[in-house]
Amino acid sequence: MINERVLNTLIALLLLVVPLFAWQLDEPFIITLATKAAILALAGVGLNLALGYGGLVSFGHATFFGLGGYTMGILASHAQSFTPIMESPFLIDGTKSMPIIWLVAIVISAFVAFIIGLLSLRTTGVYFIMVTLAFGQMLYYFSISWPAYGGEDGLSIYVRNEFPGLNTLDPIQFFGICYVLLMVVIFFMSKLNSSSFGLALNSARQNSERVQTVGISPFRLQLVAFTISGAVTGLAGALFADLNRFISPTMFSWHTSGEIMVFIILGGAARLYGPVAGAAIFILLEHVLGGLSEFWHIFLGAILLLVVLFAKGGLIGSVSKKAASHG
Amino acid sequence: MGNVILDVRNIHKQFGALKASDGISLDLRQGEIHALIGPNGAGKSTLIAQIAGRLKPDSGCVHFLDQDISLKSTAQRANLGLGRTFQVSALAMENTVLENVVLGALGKRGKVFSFFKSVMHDKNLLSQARATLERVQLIDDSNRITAELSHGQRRQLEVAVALTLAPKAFLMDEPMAGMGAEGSKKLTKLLRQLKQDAPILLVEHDMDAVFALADRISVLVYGKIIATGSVDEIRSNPDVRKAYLGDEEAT
Amino acid sequence: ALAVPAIAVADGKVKVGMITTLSGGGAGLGIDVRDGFMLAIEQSGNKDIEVIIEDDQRKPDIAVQLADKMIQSEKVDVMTGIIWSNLAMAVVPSATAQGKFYLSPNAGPSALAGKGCLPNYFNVAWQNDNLHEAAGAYATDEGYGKSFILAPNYPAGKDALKGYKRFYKGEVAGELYTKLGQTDYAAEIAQIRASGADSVFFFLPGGMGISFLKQYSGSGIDLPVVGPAFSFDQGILQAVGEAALGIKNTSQWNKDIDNPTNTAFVESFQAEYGRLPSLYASQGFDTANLLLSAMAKADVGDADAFRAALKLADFDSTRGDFMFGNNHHPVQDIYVREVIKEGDIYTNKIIATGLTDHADAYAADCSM
Amino acid sequence: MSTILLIEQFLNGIQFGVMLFLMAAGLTLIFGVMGLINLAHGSLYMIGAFAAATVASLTGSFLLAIIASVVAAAVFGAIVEFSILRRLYDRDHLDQVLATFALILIFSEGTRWLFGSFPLYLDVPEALSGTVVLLGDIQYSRYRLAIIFIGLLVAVGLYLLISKTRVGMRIRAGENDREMIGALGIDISKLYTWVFALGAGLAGLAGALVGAIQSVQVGMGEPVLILAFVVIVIGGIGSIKGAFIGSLLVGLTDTLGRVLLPIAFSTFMESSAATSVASSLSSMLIYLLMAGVLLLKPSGLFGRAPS
Amino acid sequence: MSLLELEGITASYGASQALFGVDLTVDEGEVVALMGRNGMGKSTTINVICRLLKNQSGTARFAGQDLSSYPSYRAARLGLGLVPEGRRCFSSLTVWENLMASARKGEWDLNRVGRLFPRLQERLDQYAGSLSGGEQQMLSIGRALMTNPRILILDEATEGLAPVIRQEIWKAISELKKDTGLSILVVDKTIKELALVADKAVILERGRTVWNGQFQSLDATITDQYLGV
Ligand SMILES: Nc1ncnc2c1ncn2[C@@H]1O[C@H](COP(=O)(O)OP(=O)(O)OP(=O)(O)O)[C@@H](O)[C@H]1O
Ligand SMILES: Nc1ncnc2c1ncn2[C@@H]1O[C@H](COP(=O)(O)OP(=O)(O)OP(=O)(O)O)[C@@H](O)[C@H]1O
Ligand SMILES: [Mg+2]
Ligand SMILES: [Mg+2]
Repeated sequence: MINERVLNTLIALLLLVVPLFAWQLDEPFIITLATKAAILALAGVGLNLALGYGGLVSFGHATFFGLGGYTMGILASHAQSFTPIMESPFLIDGTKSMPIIWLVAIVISAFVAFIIGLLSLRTTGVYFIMVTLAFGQMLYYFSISWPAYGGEDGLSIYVRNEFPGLNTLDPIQFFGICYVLLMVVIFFMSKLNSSSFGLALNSARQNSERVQTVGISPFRLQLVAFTISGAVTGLAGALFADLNRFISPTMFSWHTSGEIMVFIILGGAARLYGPVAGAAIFILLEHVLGGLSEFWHIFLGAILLLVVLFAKGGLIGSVSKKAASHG
Repeated sequence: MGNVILDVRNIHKQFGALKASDGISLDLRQGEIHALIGPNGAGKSTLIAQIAGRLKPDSGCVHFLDQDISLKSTAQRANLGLGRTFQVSALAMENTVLENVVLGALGKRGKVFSFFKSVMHDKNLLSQARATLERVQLIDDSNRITAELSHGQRRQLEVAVALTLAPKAFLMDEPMAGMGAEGSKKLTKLLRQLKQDAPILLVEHDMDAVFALADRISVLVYGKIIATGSVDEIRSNPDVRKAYLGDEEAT
Repeated sequence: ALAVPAIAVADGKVKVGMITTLSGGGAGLGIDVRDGFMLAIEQSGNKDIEVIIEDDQRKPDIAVQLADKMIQSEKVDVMTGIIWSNLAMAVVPSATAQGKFYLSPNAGPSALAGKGCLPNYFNVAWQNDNLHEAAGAYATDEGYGKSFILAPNYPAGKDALKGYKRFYKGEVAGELYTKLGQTDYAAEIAQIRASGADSVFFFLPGGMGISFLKQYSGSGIDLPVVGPAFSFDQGILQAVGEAALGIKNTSQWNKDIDNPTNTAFVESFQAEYGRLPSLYASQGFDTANLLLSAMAKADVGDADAFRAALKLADFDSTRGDFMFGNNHHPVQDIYVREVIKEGDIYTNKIIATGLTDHADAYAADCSM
Repeated sequence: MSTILLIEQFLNGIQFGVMLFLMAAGLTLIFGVMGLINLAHGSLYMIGAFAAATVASLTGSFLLAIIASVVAAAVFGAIVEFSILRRLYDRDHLDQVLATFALILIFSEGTRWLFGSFPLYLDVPEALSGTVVLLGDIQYSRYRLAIIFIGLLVAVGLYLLISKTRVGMRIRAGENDREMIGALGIDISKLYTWVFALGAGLAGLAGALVGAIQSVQVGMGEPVLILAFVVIVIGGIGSIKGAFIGSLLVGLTDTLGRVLLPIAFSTFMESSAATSVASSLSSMLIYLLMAGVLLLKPSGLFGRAPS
Repeated sequence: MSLLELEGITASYGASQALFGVDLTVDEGEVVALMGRNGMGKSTTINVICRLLKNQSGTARFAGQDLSSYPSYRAARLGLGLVPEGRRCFSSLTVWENLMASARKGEWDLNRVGRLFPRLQERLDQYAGSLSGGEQQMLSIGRALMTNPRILILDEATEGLAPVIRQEIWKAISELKKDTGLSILVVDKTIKELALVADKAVILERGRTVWNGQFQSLDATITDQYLGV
């Protein structure tokens, strides 16, 4: 049993040190993998706020991941072709600047999350799972058949977007950007969890009636949590699009939602670093097992099964005691 | 007796063919404990739920502090100062005892949407929370996970959370249920002190407690109030004896 | 080319990165491409070629990452293998932008055939519209005057219907886009019945096609059906079974194309893998032979020379004559096949040539 | 569009709905009644189809194939329940999601390993092939009629089992409080294994029946799984009646949407664009339906509101 | 030999030990009151008897069988009828279904339970989840009786019941005892009412049996010391 904080620090360091080594050894692909892990972890950290802390099992977070991705794709493709996105009533141009793209991705995902939350939060439990899935599927089918940005074929952005002062095409620098963003968001989440909002949200998950009778509206708590959660996942989507320099409707598919969810459960729901551990291990497995055999999914499945059966509370939960969730 | 704090006017509520509230009117005045007794299934919890905002009455209205609160949500009513305890404990089971009480204190303070300050380091909230835990004698258990508490201990915690809100009126649905004899005795004492701060609408089947505490008693049978009066009046009311008390006092 | 870049040591070795679908849905296509490709490499006995194979799971993002890996870590010279247009769109532009050659054994999205054509990109199979165009031409030849046409609602589906209409001169009795992955076609079949059409053209790849054909054959409608080879290929045909018998489909290859390369290929493939080769296997086989032919002429380190060597397409294709158009897509004959039963096995027989020396509709837009 | 075609499409919608119900029936049982989120339900459906295809090609008998599908899926189900899932009943739904997700991977790739990557052959039996004429003018597939009939039988059978028998009561009681029903003397573990096997068997049956007119291939269970979830959520979880009505609603919405939307759009759009737009919209239609139903009735049409 | 015998039972919830040595016997036809303050281990003891919790040491025997290897459903079939704390009715089943789901043959049947609790009789088709608290308590007792147990184990038997009903239940219990020789282990806080039916009492304090004897011999010093009354 390790203290959860120590473990978290270890995970954070590991995620930093591995790509640095790979950089020294000139193994850029390992850096790419680490970047992917960091980005998907970020998506997971977003979902974890809703799913882990808020108890809102969203099976539609691909919506936000995809929105983030398409924000990047649309802005960058217009910048690439020097055509404005919109001319009337006012002119909107594309852009290749990461910070602006992030901002737009966050705002759009947050807005959509707010709307979806407003509607979905009337339901609970499995019904909530399915309504969020429904919204995700609608966007998925829409993106497949909407020809403007490639439909099912997706859209390539040939050159990675720009960040002032950095060469984003250099894998290690792009990793640095993603890593810093991940750490900033995790820091924000840790603050949030121990704040009064965190306590109330956490209590609302366990007993919504209790929260109401002390004069707090669970609906508002959950709506805010869902909105923040969607925004963070949207940011991750924008980064993911930049990692691949490519977007496609798969970002919206329910497999994506499921995968983000799997990271969280694998690592440990409602654990600060759960999604990080989950995403990292999943990607590692995918990479290592993928080389073993054509039928590597069998091994992946077997390993996941073992984790569920024998590691209660995910990987983090099984090696560390639950640190008091507050303070 | 003081001013009317809570005024329930002609409430009706029907489940299918069953009239759970059949034109109930009652009030709660400053400084009193108004006990609501009645057979099982008479509609007491249903009435409490309608006052607290969990259920919508079919007709009738509820006034609280001279304000019609019929259209307000549970949370809004709580903010106005209506505190309640549940017949079946409603607590955040995975949280510690202290966290549950801090939540109550937080509800009172408001400003829940603060994202950066650690709530469990907030001296103000903590001292309030600890004080109430002292009052219900759960202070030694304050760092335990609520799920580990025994049934009776949870009942105590339930009362504690309502206390932190420092409400202007209490709705208590069987607070004594599940408490041991000793616990009931202590709670009886506590409630007697509490009513100075805020009047209590008390639903309870523990007649020792009711007779010891109540300033007024209303008897609800089949959704109708059949009698309201002092302890002695109610005790000697033959209808009440038949419908509810049985031959208890005869023994 | 005097200025040979420093890394391109002229050792004649070529490293090939193959990204293809080997697991999950659609893995059959990837496996066939891989097997065909590797068969040609083996038969050549060429020791200077090294092939790295990775599974993209049919996910674009995985394909992109594998491409990064092959380019950044494995430092491959040539890439190939991708089955699906959407994955190709994700990988090809950036791989060729980084100076790699890409030889497509299957996907031929229109975006890479016209304005977006790329010097280092060669398609050895077809431009996506080709087979549909041939189907349209065949329908016109047969004198069909009222076709009912349907395809899934995604870019390839839209291209398919457009491609068919480009060469089909009759009237369209009805045009339907179905949901991607749809499995029940009762409603569409009822519409076909009611439309008064005299023929049906459909493009429904994979399981969608199997479902459609089975349900169509059970519906009691007996209008003639044409479609591209994808729903009638060797791998899938056994699953469709009798429902496919007699259906005409268009393909640039069939096992009965009569040339020595093809005969040898069909035999050796069967001997090596114990099954009949498919369209995809032939494409994989041709892709490898194209690469080998270029290697014999030029060093991959000399990009211009290597490109020119590829462009020559100086190899014996299983299809017989093979050449590239200006946009590096095939100019080839496209045949009409009929599904027949040989013993217990369903297979195809060429009955006509749909289009001869056919290039694609986008080539003119390509400035190469 | 002629009335007769409209009626035929209506029938098609109902038929599609019943087919969905066959798939959803097992899922309602396992998910709605036992409270287990079983993402691997689609895999059991696939196992049924593969078992049927294998037996059909060996024996040539469709009846044997159907029996094989039920048995194979039920046996797999029972094994999975016994060895893995029963450890997860007390756990969070999320753990069940992860475990059954893992099972999908194992089952899908395991099947591909055994049977290869190409679809298998399974066709409708001679006796049920061809069409019958309904209402004077509608040619209707005999096999589809048979599916409707079997679907109705399953619906009635399940409804009676769950709501009218003691076994049904015990299953539902277990869903409320497993520990308690055990403490009253019921061997709920064994019962659940049986129920799971039954649900799995139904999935297998659906796989075989539907597989005969669709394609038997790895991954065939996934789209079905999502649809089945949509159906039972619209109907209200745990309600057989709800699943049935939900199936019909989804079947009708989907079919009629596919048919009518293009017509509606072509009144004001060029026809090629109209079909394309209409088709996009119709793929979203059932999700719109589900969202709409849940927004109006947050626990589905026949679900009980959480008390 | 006693019907139910516990000897030196210890048990824990995870890492925290709740029982440190509980001894208790219930003879055939006897009513035993299990008493103690809140959190002293009464419910835990009952959980051990019904095999909802495994004891770590000590022995639990019922009807001559060592319970340690029994899962809860088999222990129940030996004749343990549990009325648990918090009622735990099956909320999405109707009253009738609650009663029938686990019924076993014997003298207790729907009619007899209906006579005991006419209120339930009136509400057979209502979902248990919407019953009032007291109605649920009756249902929980009725449900246990329907399994025709040899011993009825009531945890907080009369919690939340109106005095009239409580009197009826105590009356029913004493009748049960008289007519059918049913053994009963009961947890309840009202000593006054227990006195009407209980033969023996066992008092727990911090997970240990600290007092054990005839109910009559409970005196004010003992109740004051252990129960705070
Ligand atoms: N949602 C509901 N649907 C149908 N009937 C209900 C519902 N809620 C409560 N009832 C019925 O209404 C009546 C009043 O219930 P209520 O819980 O208010 O009783 P109570 O007076 O609190 O009883 P107790 O003292 O036993 O707690 C009961 O008969 C109960 O079965
Ligand atoms: N699930 C649990 N996990 C951990 N500890 C528990 C759990 N349930 C009970 N305990 C602890 O075990 C001890 C005994 O509890 P138990 O429920 O047996 O008490 P009790 O005598 O029945 O009390 P009450 O009269 O309040 O119901 C208590 O200290 C309690 O906190
Ligand atoms: Mg009540
Ligand atoms: Mg207890």
